[in-house]
Amino acid sequence: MALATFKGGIHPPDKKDIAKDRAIKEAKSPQRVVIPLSQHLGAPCKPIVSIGQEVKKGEVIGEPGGFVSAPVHSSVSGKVIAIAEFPNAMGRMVNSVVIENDGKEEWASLKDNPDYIKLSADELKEKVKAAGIVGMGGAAFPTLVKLSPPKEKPIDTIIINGAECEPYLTADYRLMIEKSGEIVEGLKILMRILGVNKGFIGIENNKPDAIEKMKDAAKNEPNIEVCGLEVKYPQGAEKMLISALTGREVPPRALPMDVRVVVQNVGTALAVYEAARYGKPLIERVVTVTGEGIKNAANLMVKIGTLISDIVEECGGFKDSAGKVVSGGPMMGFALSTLDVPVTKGTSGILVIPEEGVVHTDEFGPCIRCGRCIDICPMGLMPSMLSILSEKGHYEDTKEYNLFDCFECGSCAFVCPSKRPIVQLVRLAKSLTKP
Amino acid sequence: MSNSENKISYISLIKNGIFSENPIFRVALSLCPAVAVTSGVKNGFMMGIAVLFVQIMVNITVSVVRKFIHPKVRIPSYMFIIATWVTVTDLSMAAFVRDIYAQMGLYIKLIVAFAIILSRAELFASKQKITPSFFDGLGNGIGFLFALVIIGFFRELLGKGSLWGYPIVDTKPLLIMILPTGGFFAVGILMGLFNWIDMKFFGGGGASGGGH
Amino acid sequence: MEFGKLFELFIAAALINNFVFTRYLGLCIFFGVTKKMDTSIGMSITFTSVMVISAALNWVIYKFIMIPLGLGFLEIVIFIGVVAGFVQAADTIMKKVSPGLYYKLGIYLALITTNCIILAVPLLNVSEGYNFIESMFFGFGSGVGFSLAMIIMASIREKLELADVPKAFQGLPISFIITGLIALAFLGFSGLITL
Amino acid sequence: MKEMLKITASLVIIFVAAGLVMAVVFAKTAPIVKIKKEQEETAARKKMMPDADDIIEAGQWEPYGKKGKYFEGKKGEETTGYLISTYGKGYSSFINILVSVGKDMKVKGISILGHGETPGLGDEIEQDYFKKRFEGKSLEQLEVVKVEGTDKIQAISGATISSRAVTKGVSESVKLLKEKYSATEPAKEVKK
Amino acid sequence: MADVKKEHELIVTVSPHVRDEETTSRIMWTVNMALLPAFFMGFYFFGLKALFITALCIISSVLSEYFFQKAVNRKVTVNDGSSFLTGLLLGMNLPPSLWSFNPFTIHVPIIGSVIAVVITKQFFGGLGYNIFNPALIGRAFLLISFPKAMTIWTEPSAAFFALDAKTTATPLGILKEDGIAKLIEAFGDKLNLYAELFNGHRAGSIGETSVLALLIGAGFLLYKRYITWHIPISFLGTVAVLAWIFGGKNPETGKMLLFAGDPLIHLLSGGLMLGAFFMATDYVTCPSVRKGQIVFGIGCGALTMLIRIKGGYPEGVMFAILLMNCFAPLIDRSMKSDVFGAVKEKKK
Ligand SMILES: Cc1cc2nc3c(=O)[nH]c(=O)nc-3n(C[C@H](O)[C@H](O)[C@H](O)COP(=O)(O)O)c2cc1C
Ligand SMILES: Cc1cc2nc3c(=O)[nH]c(=O)nc-3n(C[C@H](O)[C@H](O)[C@H](O)COP(=O)(O)O)c2cc1C
Ligand SMILES: Cc1cc2nc3c(=O)[nH]c(=O)nc-3n(C[C@H](O)[C@H](O)[C@H](O)COP(=O)(O)O)c2cc1C
Ligand SMILES: Cc1cc2nc3c(=O)[nH]c(=O)nc-3n(C[C@H](O)[C@H](O)[C@H](O)CO)c2cc1C
Ligand code: SF4
Ligand code: SF4
Ligand code: SF4
Ligand code: SF4
Ligand code: FES
Repeated sequence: MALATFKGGIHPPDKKDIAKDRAIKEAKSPQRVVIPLSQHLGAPCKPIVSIGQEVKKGEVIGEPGGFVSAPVHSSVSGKVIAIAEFPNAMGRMVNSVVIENDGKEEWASLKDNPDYIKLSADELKEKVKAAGIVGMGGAAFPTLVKLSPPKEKPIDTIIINGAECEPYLTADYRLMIEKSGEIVEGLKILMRILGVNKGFIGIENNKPDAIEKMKDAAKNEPNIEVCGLEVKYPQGAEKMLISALTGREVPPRALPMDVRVVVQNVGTALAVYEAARYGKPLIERVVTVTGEGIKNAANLMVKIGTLISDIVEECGGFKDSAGKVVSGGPMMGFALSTLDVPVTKGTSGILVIPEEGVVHTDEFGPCIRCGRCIDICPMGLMPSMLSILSEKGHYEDTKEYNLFDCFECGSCAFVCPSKRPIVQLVRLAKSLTKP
Repeated sequence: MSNSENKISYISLIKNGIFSENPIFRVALSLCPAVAVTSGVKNGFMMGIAVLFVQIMVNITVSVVRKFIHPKVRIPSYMFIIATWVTVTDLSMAAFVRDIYAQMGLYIKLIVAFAIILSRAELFASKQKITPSFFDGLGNGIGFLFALVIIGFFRELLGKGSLWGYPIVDTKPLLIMILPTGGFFAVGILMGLFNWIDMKFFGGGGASGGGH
Repeated sequence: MEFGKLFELFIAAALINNFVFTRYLGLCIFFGVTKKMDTSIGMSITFTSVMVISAALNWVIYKFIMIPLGLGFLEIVIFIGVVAGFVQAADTIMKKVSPGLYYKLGIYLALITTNCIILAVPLLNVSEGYNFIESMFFGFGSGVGFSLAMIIMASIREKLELADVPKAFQGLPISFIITGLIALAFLGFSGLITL
Repeated sequence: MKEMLKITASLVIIFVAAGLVMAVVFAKTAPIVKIKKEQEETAARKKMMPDADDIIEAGQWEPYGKKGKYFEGKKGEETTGYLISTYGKGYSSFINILVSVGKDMKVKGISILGHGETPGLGDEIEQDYFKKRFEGKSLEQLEVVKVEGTDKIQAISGATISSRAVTKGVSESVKLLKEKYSATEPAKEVKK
Repeated sequence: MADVKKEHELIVTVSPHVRDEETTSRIMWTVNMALLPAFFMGFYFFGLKALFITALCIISSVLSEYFFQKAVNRKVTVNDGSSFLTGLLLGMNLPPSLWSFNPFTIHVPIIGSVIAVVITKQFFGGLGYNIFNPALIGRAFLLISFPKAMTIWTEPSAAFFALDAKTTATPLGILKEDGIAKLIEAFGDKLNLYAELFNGHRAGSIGETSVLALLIGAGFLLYKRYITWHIPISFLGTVAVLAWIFGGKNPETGKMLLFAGDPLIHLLSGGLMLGAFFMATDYVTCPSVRKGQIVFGIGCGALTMLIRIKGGYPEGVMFAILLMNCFAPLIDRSMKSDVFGAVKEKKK
């Protein structure tokens, strides 16, 4: 049988070898963390600490500011020294809490509850809520929201997204190798919360050992199926993954729950497990530090709020001069203008591209209508038209070409022989029109 | 237009008609004859003369009867006046310039639909005395004639290698110029040229367009 | 066989002797209306219907009134009067009977009155000596051909909105050149049918 | 009501005045048109048959379902030749041709009365060099070839179809004349 | 550590941060390469004049692009290879006799190139914006302007320096004028006819004759995915089917005989292969959505056969593609791609 996949997509060189075999290592505890109060999609948190206050590791420092929100915890023990606006990876200024690490690593509360699986769905949900878990696959959408579907939209399938289709990144891969049991447990918890008895774990076929491990971990779970996926970007995009595994297509502008599915990243599943079992809040995550421009590639368990400069330093610094540093993967990540920005719950990788590897995009040509972008757009859009219309200022007309269905995966810009900045033009049009 | 001024310079009326308000290159009205009858200078010229005649006569007639026509039936009356003069032209040409008429009879009849004539009648002659109306008609008519002759000049020279029917070279340098494509090209390129000259030397914008 | 002839007449009027691309008529409306696809489609529908009906009306009037009375020389005045009268009537009736349609197509009616194609069709019918059915087919073919021309042109001009045409050539000049190029392509149809 | 009257009155006056103008012009020009047309036609025939004093209509026929006529040219009592109008199916139009045929059933000359062929291509048939190619041809020679140096009709390059149409039209009319007149005139000519 | 401090020098660009290696100019130059086999066959059959004509077209195309871009202060983009390609294709589309026909015909290829590059392409905004295929407009313009020079064909011979080869008719010309029996007779037997058509030993435009060489180039482009099957296959398929249905003639009466045509002759002759693989596929002037391309291909095929069988001209590929170019924007706007999930949504 052909491997499960979707229509379109691209095959960028995967470059995962750089960091693939580096086991997850605890990063050095930084002297100081900068914890943004808005790390997720949705309303920012309200700070509940004040300057000078002593906090413990795992203590709540920001309370959710609405339904689509999640609390923020301290990732170190120490003293709050500032609450102010700091830049985040996207270059935006966000309200953040700065804590000086006292090095004691003192936990606020953490207790093992091996019988977590016996807890009721509501109790488990409460734990997820308290732990401040948000999606770790990139968009950082509060997990609790996904776990609270409206009554008229029942969920029957949960998918754990282990595709990790972005080139270079290996964080999810390492987790699946090293924490396969915990991830399966996390999935079981999610299934219990939603009362679902079908779970999938989808993994791209370029990670056979991860598939092996996960299959092994799930061998006693008849309701959980581990599936190999064709290696193709963006296999990990929610809609593509759902279509590949269940054959259901999420209609434009609809959500996975409209086809009775919830998708969670492997990191999220692990966080759910740890929250349910130990009550551990989401204060650290695996970050892949990789790229041709970094001295020692690594997969680090990093405390939220650690500055990227600290991590780069821990990995031996840049090889020569770094051309570009990207937070996230090469396809969707953000290029950093400064390294003094913190790791957040959604930071999956730090990619260092040496100067000679930088693609310059300021000089681009006209669209020659070669149709490549149309062929590969996983959403079935016409990126060529989106880019031309936006380039010429016809922003309103882009809607006729389904502007808002574009999830900015960057596949089109990747293949474009004229090197057109399609994603940038799409964003521009999105910012100047209303859906 | 210098409507509001008391004194109207007749020269400027004519100049406007030829250049800044050239019916074809600038105002872009009555485009069909610009392509249809310009495969030769002679046809273009005769068409231009016909239009010139109709335009002047219509302008004069309208100016004469302007007080008499009830405003509610203004447009139909003007149409009728135009149709009358076109019929007169048509019949006369059929009788006196038979060979040319054989080639462009249909287009002579269609002068009746040229918006340029109605628009001059409506915009100018219906408000002005006979003499300025005459000069307005003259200016516009000459502008029209001028455009047709220029287009015809290039098309005939390139397409047939002749001018006014007299051979200049003994080959047909670019046959296509007397076919529709050549006609459209000639008008398009000349229009672009007029725009370019206007923009370059007079600081104008581009041409407008549309109507009849 | 009769039908074959009519079909040829129709194809010839629509494609081979397309009014815009080979007879150079209706250009003002053609260039004026094709800036937008919607208006082109609206115009196409209105135009084709008016064309067929006016061809029929004028044929009847010519045959049964003008010829018997020896008024052939008044053809210009009468045809334009008939078209104007018909359009006026259609306007009034449509406003009453179908305001929705009127709202959509009414504006085009006004533009049609003095269009040169509308007048050329009855004139050509007379000079070619077509009978009633032939006149209708000729009118219909011409209308379809004109509509086709407008719709092609509108789609091209829409695409051209996004192109960097040299400033002096924007608007009408480049439209003329496009029309010339389409006319060049349409030469491919020439010689298909001998009329 | 008064306004209505006024409108009607003004319209009526314009209509009447304009009608008068047109009627007068028509009355003046119509006879001229008629006379000129006849003059032109006879002049054309005369030009094709300069040696005949009188050209009389001898019959009608229907090439391609269109109307054609043929004439006998007389000088006194003697027949000097024939004139026949015919059609040929060309590239985009039917070509109307007038053919002058001698008593020996050889073509004396042709003239193109009307056509709608492509300007520059098909309309070369109007040129003298092409029309001359028909002079002195017998029925057997009325065939189009695309090479030079035969006694047949050489096609205009780029307009073979139009050339062929004219030739076919001419040969058809010679055929017709032969049929009609070969009984009286033993027309079987010596071939070379 | 020192490196880390140099952070102000970090380059910030928008995602994605990796790009495919393909570039516009690489595509264009590769298509140029893919045309070389066919061009060399033309050179071999028609000799130096083939080379002269093509070189003249290429030079004048590139130069006119250069000077126009200079004149209107645009960025000069002649090295992207697209005007070179236009020139090459135009040259390959011209009859080899154009040169020897008359020493003064040197202006013919030049005029064609200027029309192609300046009017058809640059007036519309340059690469990517033109509506019509520049090389084909150039050719059509020349065909109408110089009908005689453009319809004189010469016999292929390997005589390199001969400037006045024997004139002859093209296979399609013979087929149209004299029928299939004459065509077979002219080539000996049917098998030989197919073979000669396939290897290109026949009269025709410089680059169109050798089907074999064209297929080699086209196969390469298909393999590199620079073109896809959609247009060529639907184009050729339609031609084959229509040739079979309508291409037959009753040898006695000359009337059309249904289902008796010879599709192979129609497929192998004329400019069909060159047109279907290299010209109908021009990205800029064909629809960009695949299903639109199939409609485009079918339209090209149908129009080609309409002109070949019923029209006044023996070959219809050029006009067919140009006519479909007119319709391409219409096809594009009415056949957009299927948005993910939207189809199923409708069915529901
Ligand atoms: C406004 C909004 C509402 C959402 N509501 C739900 C929801 O009710 N249920 C759900 O499973 N996901 C919901 N999502 C989450 C998205 O489906 C998706 O998982 C999230 O945006 C992250 O996707 P990504 O990582 O593919 O970008 C919502 C997202 C947004 C932006
Ligand atoms: C283009 C694109 C590619 C994505 N690739 C992945 C991926 O490889 N792995 C993944 O876990 N999430 C990926 N995501 C995010 C998923 O769509 C989805 O939001 C996520 O799996 C939901 O899980 P979470 O809420 O736990 O993060 C991708 C999103 C986009 C738009
Ligand atoms: C647009 C166009 C118009 C043409 N017009 C004519 C024409 O009026 N008369 C004619 O015989 N051939 C005309 N042809 C050419 C014929 O189709 C045909 O090619 C020609 O008659 C063959 O002549 P040749 O064998 O001398 O090349 C035209 C071709 C095209 C493309
Ligand atoms: C597959 C392919 C086919 C092409 N075919 C043509 C062609 O037929 N004629 C032409 O002028 N340019 C052709 N080009 C070049 C280029 O697309 C053309 O110059 C543009 O139309 C100019 O905007 C082709 C390019 C590619 C990639
Ligand atoms: S955020 Fe990037 S790397 Fe992570 S899963 Fe999504 S696409 Fe893959
Ligand atoms: S508007 Fe654009 S950037 Fe914002 S969430 Fe939607 S797809 Fe992402
Ligand atoms: S970025 Fe948008 S338009 Fe481009 S391929 Fe991805 S979804 Fe399609
Ligand atoms: S890939 Fe680039 S050049 Fe090709 S159609 Fe898309 S935007 Fe245009
Ligand atoms: S002159 Fe023909 S439509 Fe205006």
